[in-house]
Amino acid sequence: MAPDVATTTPDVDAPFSVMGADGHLLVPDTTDFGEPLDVLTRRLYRDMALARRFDQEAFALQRQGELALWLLCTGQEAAQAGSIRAIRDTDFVFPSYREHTAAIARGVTVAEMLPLWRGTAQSSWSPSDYRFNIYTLVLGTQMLHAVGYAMGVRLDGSDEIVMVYVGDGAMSEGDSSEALNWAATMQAPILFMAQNNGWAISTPNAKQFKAPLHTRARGFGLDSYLVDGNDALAVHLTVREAAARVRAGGAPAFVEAITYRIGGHSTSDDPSRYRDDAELQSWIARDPIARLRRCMELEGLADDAFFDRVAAEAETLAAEIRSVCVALDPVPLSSLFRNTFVTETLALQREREEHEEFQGSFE
Amino acid sequence: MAPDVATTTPDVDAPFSVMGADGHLLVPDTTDFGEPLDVLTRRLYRDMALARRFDQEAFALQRQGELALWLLCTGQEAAQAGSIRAIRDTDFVFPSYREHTAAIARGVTVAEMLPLWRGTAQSSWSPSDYRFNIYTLVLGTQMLHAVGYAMGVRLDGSDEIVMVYVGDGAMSEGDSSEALNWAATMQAPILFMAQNNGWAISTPNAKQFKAPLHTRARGFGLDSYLVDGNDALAVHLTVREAAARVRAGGAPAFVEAITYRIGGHSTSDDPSRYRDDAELQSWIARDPIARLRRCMELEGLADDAFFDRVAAEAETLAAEIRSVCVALDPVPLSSLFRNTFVTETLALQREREEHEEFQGSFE
Amino acid sequence: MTNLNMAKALNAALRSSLADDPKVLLMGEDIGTLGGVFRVSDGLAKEFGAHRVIDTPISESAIVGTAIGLALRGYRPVCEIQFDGFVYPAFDQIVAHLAKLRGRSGGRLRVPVTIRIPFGGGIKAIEHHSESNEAYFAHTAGLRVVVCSSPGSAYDMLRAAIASDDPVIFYEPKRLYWDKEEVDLAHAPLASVLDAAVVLRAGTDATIVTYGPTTRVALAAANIAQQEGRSLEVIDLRSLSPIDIDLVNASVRKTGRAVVLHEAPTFLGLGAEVAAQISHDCFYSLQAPVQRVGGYNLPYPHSGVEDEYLPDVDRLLDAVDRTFEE
Amino acid sequence: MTNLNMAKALNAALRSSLADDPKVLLMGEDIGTLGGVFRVSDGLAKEFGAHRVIDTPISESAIVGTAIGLALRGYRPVCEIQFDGFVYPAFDQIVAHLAKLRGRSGGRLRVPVTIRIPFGGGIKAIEHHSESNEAYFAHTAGLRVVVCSSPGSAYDMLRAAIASDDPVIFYEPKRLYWDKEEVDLAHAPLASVLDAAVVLRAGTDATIVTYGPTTRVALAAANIAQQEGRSLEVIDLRSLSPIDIDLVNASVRKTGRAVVLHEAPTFLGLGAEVAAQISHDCFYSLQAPVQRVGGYNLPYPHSGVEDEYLPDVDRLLDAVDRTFEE
Ligand SMILES: Cc1ncc(C[n+]2csc(CCOP(=O)(O)OP(=O)(O)O)c2C)c(N)n1
Ligand SMILES: Cc1ncc(C[n+]2csc(CCOP(=O)(O)OP(=O)(O)O)c2C)c(N)n1
Ligand SMILES: [Mg+2]
Ligand SMILES: [Mg+2]
Repeated sequence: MAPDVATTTPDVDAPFSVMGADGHLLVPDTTDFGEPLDVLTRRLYRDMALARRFDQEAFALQRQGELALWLLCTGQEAAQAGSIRAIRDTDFVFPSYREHTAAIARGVTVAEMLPLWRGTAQSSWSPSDYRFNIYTLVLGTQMLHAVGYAMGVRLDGSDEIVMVYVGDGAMSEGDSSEALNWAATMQAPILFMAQNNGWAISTPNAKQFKAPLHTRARGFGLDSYLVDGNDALAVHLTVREAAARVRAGGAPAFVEAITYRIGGHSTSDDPSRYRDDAELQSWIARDPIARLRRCMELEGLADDAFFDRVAAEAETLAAEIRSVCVALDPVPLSSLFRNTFVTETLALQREREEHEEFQGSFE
Repeated sequence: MAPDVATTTPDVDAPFSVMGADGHLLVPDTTDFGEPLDVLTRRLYRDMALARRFDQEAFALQRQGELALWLLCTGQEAAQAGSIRAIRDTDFVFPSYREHTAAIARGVTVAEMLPLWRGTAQSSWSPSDYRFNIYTLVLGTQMLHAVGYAMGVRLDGSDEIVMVYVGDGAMSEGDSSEALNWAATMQAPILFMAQNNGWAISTPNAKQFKAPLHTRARGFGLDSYLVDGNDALAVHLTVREAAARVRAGGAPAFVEAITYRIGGHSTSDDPSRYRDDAELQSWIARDPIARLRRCMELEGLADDAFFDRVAAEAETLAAEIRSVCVALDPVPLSSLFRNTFVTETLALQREREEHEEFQGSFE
Repeated sequence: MTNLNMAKALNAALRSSLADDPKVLLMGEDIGTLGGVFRVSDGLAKEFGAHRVIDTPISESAIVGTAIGLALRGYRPVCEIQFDGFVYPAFDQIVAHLAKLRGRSGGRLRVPVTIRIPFGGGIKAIEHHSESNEAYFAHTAGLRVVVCSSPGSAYDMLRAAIASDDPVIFYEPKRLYWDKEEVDLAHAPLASVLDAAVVLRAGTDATIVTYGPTTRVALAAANIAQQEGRSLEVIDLRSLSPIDIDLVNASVRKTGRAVVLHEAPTFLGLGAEVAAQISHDCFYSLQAPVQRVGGYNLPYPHSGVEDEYLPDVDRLLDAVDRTFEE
Repeated sequence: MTNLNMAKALNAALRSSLADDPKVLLMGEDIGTLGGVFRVSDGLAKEFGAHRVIDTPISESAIVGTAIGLALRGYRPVCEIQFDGFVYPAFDQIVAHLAKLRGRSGGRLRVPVTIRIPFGGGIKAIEHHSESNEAYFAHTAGLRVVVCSSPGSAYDMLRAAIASDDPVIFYEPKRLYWDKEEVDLAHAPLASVLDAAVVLRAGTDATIVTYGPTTRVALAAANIAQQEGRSLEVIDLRSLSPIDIDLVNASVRKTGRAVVLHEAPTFLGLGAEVAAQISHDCFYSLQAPVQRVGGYNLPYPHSGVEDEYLPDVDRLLDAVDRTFEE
């Protein structure tokens, strides 16, 4: 007799979709989206269209030297809008660094979003204003902050939940696994929102992991979901369902949204060195914004006037982005001396005074 | 329609056993153990009995102040003997710090095993002599060393495999998860041998993880096995099977052996502060050595003379341990200066000379 | 006043902090049911509940990373790292996040996390259990790094560290855990004890600057020196970042001679900074080069030779002698 | 001789090392197909195969941890950490294992691992991408820590680092990647280039001790000083652990004045050690206190103010002036 062997079988789950490629609804009319479908789709469409325009303008500003760097979320708008709109505004969110759609949806302003990328500050919004933390660039680390925050939520006996965004590549960090394990063990009310956009800079999924991410999360004891990340409605339904279960005291949730990083890694990246144009084109054809729009048109959820209004709003935003950006000046170094500790230490005070005196000597 | 949800179901696998509690064989006579059962059981019994005696003597030496510390492997002998004897002698092994049974089976000598615990050196054997690395005390870290070594084995085109021991608590470290992910992704020929002895110092499994460890490993894409760790034959069959698959180019393997740390964490530990005596007693009743002996007696695999011989050998070993231990002197500090780098740096040479001169001034 | 050993004084400080502020939490490996491997949190899980004295999985990075998240939620976590040599898996969370979050957030966030680290050698421990890694954190802008050296300082400083709104790395010299002293548990947390160095013994001929485990070595050496007619001033730095250099300089300007003493390897150990600052600030008062006495520039050795490795009274007095030579 | 920028010189060093020794492997994030974010490994995956130039998952601890295992198997891994600020997740594997394994094994094991770290500021990068964390590793017994400062030194030192049987932390100043120079690619790896500091410019009035990115600052300052009639000697340390203190001392004994310059925060930065050693060893030759010029004791700031944060020619010359004051 052979010993009990449990061989890993390749995961055959297909991601959950709500819209077909051409936008038609795959789910029955009776599906409960939590609110009227026209209201929901219009909100999601607007979030996504504004974010897309933001990306385009920021990209242009970087090319003109007004921003030092920009990381586009182009292609991932559905994964972000669908998720951020599926939780409550009072639920705290930990983004990674590419969650511009989510940030805009939460109300973070242009003046607060650009400084990091212009180099005029490291962050500019107050997380408590939007229940949306500042960006974290060190991969995977925000997962632990989010789990800790969620432990606090549970200690408080609050019915909030926490959502944290993470990328496919960042999942390879030890911190990410510790976060999954702690979330499960501590029964933290948290939802991990993984955007699997296929790439981590030049590294494809195949070089990053062997078994799918949602399988891994299940192995740690999380409830795990696989969803079509270019389908805003599917993401929305999935996260809504997952969030409700977490809020009701269920296991923490892990949602893997399959999407694509159309824009390349960053304005410094040259994706042509590592990815096929054919792959890119196939994903451009699956553009999440166009797909939602087709659905809205097919189902009569919005008319041209709506789309025109959003387009106009996007243009206004673009102009604002430009004017706000060029006017941003760096936070002075002296405020770093003051902000490193809650109360500036004597040593830093002396150093700051020396610095100010030295700078003053040139004026 | 609700989104696709894959809720984690508690793992209901029962660990694989070969012997019943009373020692009778649960598998058919035709089971292929790779060698005659009397030969195999005698080897395993001897390994285990010698290791048990080693533990007892070392414990006594610690109580007498001859060792600074000792970590007992009492109770885990079957998990270790069953696994180390199921791979080839040419397969490289990375122990954690409690693998005394495995070390003895590989031939590490008494004089090489005691210095770490007496404080006369940090390690004393040459890993290449036994294809058995020195102990690693920083939890989980040896998992990555083992994966790297296995990557090297694969690059060499060798048919060796690597086995690495890890505890249930150490599995919570980020490094352990990175190791599982890398093993799967790099297709490293490695077998993870997890001894789940129920406790990590005072921390029980329930505070360490939610889903069983073998489930986690499967989630990373490894082949995963659950085995009765107090059943030397079950461990042996499982590891033999798992090792063969790995050697044949299969996915890396993860074997979780359910066992118990009868001896407490270390000679510094007071397990009565955190665990029930009833729990301890129930595991003492499942002693792996007594169980194998009952099996051997039931099946007529060895006679009293054999057991007497092993007992006598164990006494000889005990005497050797004692005499070797008390004669061990510390490796001098000066050799640390010489061994920190392959070639002593000028700075260290100067420091060593100063040190030697200073020490000399007292003589 | 209560007569307590240092482990019990720390326990009392944790108890007072938990009692005074419902937002204070303890987290760490084996700190709950077991009370910690050094029993510093003994009895606290029973007294305050497992939700406030949390036995964690073995993941140092997560201990600190989740503490950061808890701090952002308004809690005041006190993390225990079981031994000095096991803080490195948490290094990223400490230096890239805990230390920087306040600055990165433009002063909008505060992360009042205390990280307790039993540290140093002299207890015949096995490898990785005797390290003095304070210089890593002292070099990290954004962290406060302090070391207690007695039951009384342990009580007052731990109270202040937990009450501080800044992250504090709190080192506890293992070999002093069993030292006893009268402690005043009525002291309220006082922020200034996190800044100020202390003159442990006044003297006139040379200044010994030290902290934590080697304060005892310095005091013992001062006793011996006294018998030989030499008066040593002993300063306990207590805070390693920032350092109270004014107190140190005042002493050295008076004595004209300085020796910096610690267990850590000297190369870029705290003594390098202290010696550099003294050499700079007291350039015209120094009668002799500042001497540094520390662990050798080796990984901490096996315990059988730790007495040779650790700076002791002889090595300290030898260094003092050198400041009088020439 | 070939005219190359520093990134290309490093590329050439990697190529020569891969070609000469089949045991040499490169590992890191995006180093294969992409050739690394700074293109230092450009073309090498194609030339030597994906099994020798390994694109890894994003796990710095695993990069170093598996490199240790590969080294134990007889390989000679060269790891790339993508940016300075991302080495911390690997800190435990570096300081607790890589640094200690040889000592812990009683000299039985060798772990010839090189860890390349693009480091430092001045390229207007986003947070965590401009750090100077060399002091952490220099304080760690068991590691060699070196910094190149030009295409030529980059080529020779990287070759020597890879050939070394000891672990080497190899820092590459990012802002010098595009600097060009004639490089002799025929040089065989020479162990001594890992030990020796170099006088970049001879002078008589004061000694500037620096390394890596700030060598250019020092040379520029020396030019200006020259015009003002002051002759500065500029020393490039190259090795930060161990340091070639004899060369430094010889210079300071000659000039009587010293300024140590680096990007890292000064508190316990390399300058602390260098200043402490100079102050000690050259006590009777120094005409003025040793000055230290470095980054302020803050987390590295947003790029909009990095020019103010980084030590520049003005701050250096100001410090030089101070050594002549009094
Ligand atoms: C700890 C750490 N290592 C390396 C990096 C460099 N880096 C920045 S983004 C990135 C790829 C991340 O990929 P993924 O998590 O999939 O997110 P995506 O960029 O695709 O959104 C890398 C390697 C980093 N930021 N942090
Ligand atoms: C990184 C690290 N953190 C903490 C410790 C302290 N420590 C030593 S053994 C131990 C428990 C380990 O439990 P487990 O992995 O289950 O192994 P067991 O002792 O049961 O064999 C702990 C917490 C350590 N050695 N390394
Ligand atoms: Mg990605
Ligand atoms: Mg265990």
